[in-house]
Amino acid sequence: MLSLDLFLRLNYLASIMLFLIGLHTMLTHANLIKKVMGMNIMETGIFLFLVSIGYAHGTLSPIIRQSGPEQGLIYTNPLLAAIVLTGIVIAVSTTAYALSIIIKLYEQCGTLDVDRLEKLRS
Amino acid sequence: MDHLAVLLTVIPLSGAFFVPMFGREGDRGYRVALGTVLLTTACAAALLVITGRGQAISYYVGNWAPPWGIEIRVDAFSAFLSFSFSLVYLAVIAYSARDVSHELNPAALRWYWSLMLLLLAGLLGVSSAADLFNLFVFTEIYSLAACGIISVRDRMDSLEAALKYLLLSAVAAGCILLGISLIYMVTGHLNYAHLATALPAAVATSPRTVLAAVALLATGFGLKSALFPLHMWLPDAHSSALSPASAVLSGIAVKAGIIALFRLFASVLSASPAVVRAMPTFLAVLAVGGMIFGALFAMTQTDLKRMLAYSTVVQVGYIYLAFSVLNPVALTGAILHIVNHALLKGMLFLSAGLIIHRTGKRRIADLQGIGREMPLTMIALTIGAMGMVGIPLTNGFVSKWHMVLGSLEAGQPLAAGVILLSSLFSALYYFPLVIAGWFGNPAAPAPARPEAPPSMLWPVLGLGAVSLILGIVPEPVVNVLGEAAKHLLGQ
Amino acid sequence: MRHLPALLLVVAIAYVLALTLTEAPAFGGLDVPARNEVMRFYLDEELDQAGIPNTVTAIIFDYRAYDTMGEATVLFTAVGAAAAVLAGHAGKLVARPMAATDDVILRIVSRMVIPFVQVFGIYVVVYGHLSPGGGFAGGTILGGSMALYLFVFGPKRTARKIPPAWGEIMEGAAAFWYVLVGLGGVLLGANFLANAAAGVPLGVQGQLFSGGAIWLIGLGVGVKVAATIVNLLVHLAGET
Amino acid sequence: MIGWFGVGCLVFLLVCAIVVARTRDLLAATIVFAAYSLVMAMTWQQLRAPDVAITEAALGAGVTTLLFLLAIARTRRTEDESA
Repeated sequence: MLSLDLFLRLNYLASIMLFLIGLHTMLTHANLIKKVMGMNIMETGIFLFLVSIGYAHGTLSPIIRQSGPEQGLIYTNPLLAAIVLTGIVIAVSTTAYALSIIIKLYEQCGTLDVDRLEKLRS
Repeated sequence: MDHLAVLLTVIPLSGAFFVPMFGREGDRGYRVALGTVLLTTACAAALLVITGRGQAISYYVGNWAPPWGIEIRVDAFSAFLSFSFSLVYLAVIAYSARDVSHELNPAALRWYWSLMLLLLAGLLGVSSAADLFNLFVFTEIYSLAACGIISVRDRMDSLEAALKYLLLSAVAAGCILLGISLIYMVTGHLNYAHLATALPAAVATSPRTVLAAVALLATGFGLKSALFPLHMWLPDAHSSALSPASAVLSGIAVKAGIIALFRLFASVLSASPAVVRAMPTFLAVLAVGGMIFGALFAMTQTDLKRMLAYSTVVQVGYIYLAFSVLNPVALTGAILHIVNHALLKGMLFLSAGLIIHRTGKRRIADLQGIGREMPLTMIALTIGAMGMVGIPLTNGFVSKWHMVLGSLEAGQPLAAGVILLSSLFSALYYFPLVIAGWFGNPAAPAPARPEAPPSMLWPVLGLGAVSLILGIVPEPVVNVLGEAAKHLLGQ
Repeated sequence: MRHLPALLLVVAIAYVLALTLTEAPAFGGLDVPARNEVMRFYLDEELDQAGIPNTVTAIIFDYRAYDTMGEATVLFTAVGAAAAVLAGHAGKLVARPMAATDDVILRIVSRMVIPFVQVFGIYVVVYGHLSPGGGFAGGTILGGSMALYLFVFGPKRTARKIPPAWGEIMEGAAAFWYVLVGLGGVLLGANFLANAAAGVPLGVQGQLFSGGAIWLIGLGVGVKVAATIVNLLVHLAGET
Repeated sequence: MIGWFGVGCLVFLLVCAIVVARTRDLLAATIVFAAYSLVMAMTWQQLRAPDVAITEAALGAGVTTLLFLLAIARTRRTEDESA
């Protein structure tokens, strides 16, 4: 019963695993660029979760709709798509800014390794 | 008049957009910033007058009523915070005109003004949000802008601190967004008022999901507001930024997470079953940890700005603890402490900036006898230190007094004891500074022109004057906040 | 064991999320709590209220336009912060700006491809309310075409084509355009960012100029995103 | 999206994420990340969110990859810094 249950929630499971993989990469890797990659994976994990909430079996995407009364057509939840769009843009902004700091730090210190930066500072 | 609620955030945003268009040369960026903050302050003052009569403004952006559109809610609580934040901002912007221009190159300087305004817009947006996703968006604006004003300073330690802050903010943002999506999954709402009605039913069907969502939101906002075990980014970030930037970050920006959790609890969670309402107790435990460990770390610091940064960890603990008591008197103290700490910590960082600007000294041990060289600066520093410790007749005393009274009234003498004990601790790291500054013997003879120029000095003294007034005649403010606190707690 | 706190945090979050997973509403169900009256309102009323067939665009640029303004601001903030960081003097190591390629095939092909990409980008921006896409995707495609130019011809020639000062002014102007459209609603006697409620004509459904303020905002966002992408890439490539 | 294609996409995403986290070569990680983003866009298309899919393909797979490439071009390619 449990396994069937999990199978039906495979999308949630996968998105949570992506979130955790990203978080783990972000917190434990010493390389700064790798940390930013982890951040991106973590965020796409959340977006997959959000999009999965909005999906329902047998629905259409609410994009190209005809006017007039709909005869039994059901659509996915448009609010979640809107939220995810906003989230994607925010994620890209954060990535760009983080990478520009990383480039500047590399110019000044010649390393991408957090531990070495720590040593250089003290 | 209701449009003021949205103008409160739109004015600073427009100012930020104007800087790259019209503020490209000379000190035009400064003028744009100053004008914008003046307008924002006026707007906040008008809102304070309107909401002070006890009516909150609910503004529907784009005329779409709540569950469909975004609601902005300005009550006495957020109007008062917005007004005091803009006042601190006014002083900081006026101060920055001289201090920042020689530290930054023209391009970075231009964006410094813009980022300062974006930070203000983000903070005001957070304090007036009444929609979970809107809250998230403004949280991101202020976090990115806060990292930005740390990293404008082209030095290795600032860059590293900004990157650490940015990555941890991203973790916090991830937790917050996941929390929001869990809540949306079980309720289908984002608006606060509708969430409050939908949440009890959701708790009945899926209690663990709601609990996990609340835990994730608390972790995210706790990280952004430097709640105890999650404070590790703060000392680096706040001590390596430019002094006016530290004043804003330490005085105001850390409060945004507290305000967000405050609002969330008061308008959404307090209507739910007991499991969900357990959040404040959990926060209280962490707050006590922050008050004790923050004070211990502050005592061991040798750098003035780092010491001030650790003191912020302690003060954040006070505010969380008083909030968790859930008593109107303690809550009045907590709100008042948010404002008092903004004024005092702003003033302390700006005075530290004056000393660094004039003498280049950052170490506490080097500050022997600085009061004889720079008496006005030292007076400001002393007012700040006294307020932080909570000596009677200072504004810090008023807020701590209300916190203690409220805790006793709510039957939590332990919380009152911790607040008193932590005040004693703060005396241990603030008094040596004051004593050395006034009575120590300077190592070198005084320089020829000791005090900083008046254009930098008067903003600091202005903040000092406001703090003193708040300390000596607190009644009008306390009365307004008392009503706001009762309203927030639904009494 | 240096990473013990981080691992503990990850395990704690994993445990909490695993607990929620077992009681979460089933994936893809039609009677989950999220499919409530709010969603039905968007789907049932949107065609009459905002008048465009793309409901997602209607939510982004009309119902929740205030969030999208915040989102445009986040982009603006990122550009500002990145520009301020990278504007500083070069560090100890010499900055290696990106070099131009001298591959003839790349140069000729990119010259031919760029106009088509730009036309497609403009199409996606302008028809965002009628088909998938919209300001964000289209602006990215427009910005991407200029990124291709940057990668093939190098930062120096790009800076001659699009001076960095223009990029910054465009950034501020496009973001302010959003505020202006919002204030238009106030001037027309409704609330900030109001569309049909302020009496903005919605036009004929399905036509290019329909949706009232949605179309105007989409245009501004397209320009904004294109400017942002170009600014970010130029700054990151160095040599500004 | 219970079909086997969807399940395959999810497995591919997980494998890609682990590869990105494990590989020491940053350039290779970037390329794998671009593939990850494209498959993510496909998944969203199947979940009936074409707007999100187009934006992810343009921003996630396109711009983010370019940003990483520029950052690697101006810093270093490998994670190992013993050299």
